[in-house]
Amino acid sequence: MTVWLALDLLLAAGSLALAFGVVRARRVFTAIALFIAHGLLLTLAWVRLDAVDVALTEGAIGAGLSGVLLLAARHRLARVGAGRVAEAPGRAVTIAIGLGCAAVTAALGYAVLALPDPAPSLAAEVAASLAATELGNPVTGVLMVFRGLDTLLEAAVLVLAVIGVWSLAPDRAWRGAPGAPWTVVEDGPLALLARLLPPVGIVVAVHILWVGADAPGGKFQAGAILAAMGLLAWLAGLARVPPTASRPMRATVAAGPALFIAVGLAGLMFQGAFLAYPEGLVKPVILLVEFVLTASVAAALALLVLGPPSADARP
Amino acid sequence: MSGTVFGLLGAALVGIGLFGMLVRAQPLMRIVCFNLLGSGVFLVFGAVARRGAGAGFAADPVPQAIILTGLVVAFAATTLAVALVLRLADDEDEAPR
Amino acid sequence: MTEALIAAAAAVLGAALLGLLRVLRGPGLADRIMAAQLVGTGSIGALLLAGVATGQAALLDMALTLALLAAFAIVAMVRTAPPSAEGTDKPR
Amino acid sequence: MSMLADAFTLVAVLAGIGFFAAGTAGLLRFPDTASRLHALTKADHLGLGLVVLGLLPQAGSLADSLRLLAIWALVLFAGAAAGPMLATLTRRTGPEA
Repeated sequence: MTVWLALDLLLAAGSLALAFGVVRARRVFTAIALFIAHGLLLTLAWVRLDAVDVALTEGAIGAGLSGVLLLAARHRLARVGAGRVAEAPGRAVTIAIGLGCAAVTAALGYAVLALPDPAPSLAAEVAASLAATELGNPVTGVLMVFRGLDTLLEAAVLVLAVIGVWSLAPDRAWRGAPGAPWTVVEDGPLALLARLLPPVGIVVAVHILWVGADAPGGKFQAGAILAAMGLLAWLAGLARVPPTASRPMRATVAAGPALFIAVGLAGLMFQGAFLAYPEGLVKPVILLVEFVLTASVAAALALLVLGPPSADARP
Repeated sequence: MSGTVFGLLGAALVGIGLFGMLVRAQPLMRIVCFNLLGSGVFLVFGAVARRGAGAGFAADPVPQAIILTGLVVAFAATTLAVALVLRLADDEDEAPR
Repeated sequence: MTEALIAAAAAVLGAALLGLLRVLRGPGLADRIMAAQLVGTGSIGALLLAGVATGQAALLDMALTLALLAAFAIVAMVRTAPPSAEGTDKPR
Repeated sequence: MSMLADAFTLVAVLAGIGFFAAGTAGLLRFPDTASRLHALTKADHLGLGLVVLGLLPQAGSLADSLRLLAIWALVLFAGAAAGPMLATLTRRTGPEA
């Protein structure tokens, strides 16, 4: 038991050191590099909290995609000029803010220590109803069946975010390809990596999606891996992103949520409740929705990392 | 036990992230620190899920599913914030000085 | 055996975290990226050890995902690294 | 037989930890970026390889063993590609960048 505790404390100490490093970093690039390492450690923390589903998502979205989003944004900002930066607060104000934040941490820490015992839990209710869903992974069961509406809204949020990001494009860049242009790398290690890694990534993503029904994994994790592989090809300059006006791309982003809504409406018509799955077909329907949603999630995540179309010239 | 350790870590991350968000001036730094704050909130909730273990599950699956949703929505919010920062810089670049 | 493998996971992680001192100290950008890479490899090693020790195959899938994503993040870091110390990042 | 397999695992994993520790020591102690890169790429991948080798007899099934080997191959490949890229970066930005 003490070995586990040592592992936990090691993880917590590393995470704290990295978080302090992020806040203190002099350069934005360093802060982002530390943030990515922090995300990797948090992934292990989630494993220790018995949340392997969350760990997969944190590793893929929290560390991988967020990190690359911020790196690419820093690169773009460096080229257009840093813009106006607000004054950093003076010493007295900084100390006051520090005290306030310490108070917030102390209050939250007290709340964590004062959580009720025994803890309230819905685990028993989930266990009692999971058999009806024909799924083995309780988290997938909650996401797709008991709280299906949340998942639908979450998929819709991604589509809305893509629309929001695109609508922030400057007028002269509108309808251009998302993201800043990159120079093409014809050969060398990067081009090799960008050619060999994506096929492996696609296999891993399909595997993660498939096991998601019964083991940790699922559409958001698989979608994030697919998005990362597409972005890798983009970073090497091997893949060209279709312009925002491209209809197939827009259809891919919208297909998953649209299918999910259609299934929901069919449930309303035939079963009498929105998102009620047909009897005996629960698992096939969920699998179909998950597959189409994965493609939509992957496209939406990749487009979100790419950001709005930019009008600036090649670097 | 891990629940308590990582719950306290989450509380600390909330404080550190909030501090960085208020003290650092660059917009991208603020977004990074906001993400630190968010991961702290999720960790506290994850500690709650861990304590709710029962019925053969190692942790309460309902909060875990909601954390998953939260991670994706937080990512979407981050991308919007980054797009806003890029647009602001772009406009200032164009404006006559 | 399980205990021994978990202790090994802690040792691998500890070695990787010590390498973090290099990220915090720098001096070069390449050093910072290398230390992030070390944390990635260490995390993968720890996940493999813990996964085999506890018999959770899901942890092996996680290690696979991390390996892919870590490679992706390192490529992005190298590709977007600022050109010099007086680069475009304004010091605080 | 199982005693022999366990002993093999322990020896290989211990050697792996040794290489991880050596990599960290190199990263911390070597004077310039190029030799630190050398220490990291060699030690890290050999360390992970020895850990994987040691875990092979303990893997529950053939699928798990294959997965272990695939992970090592992936890390090895990614590291081999990242090494020259980092070296080029060092040259481009200068050692004290």
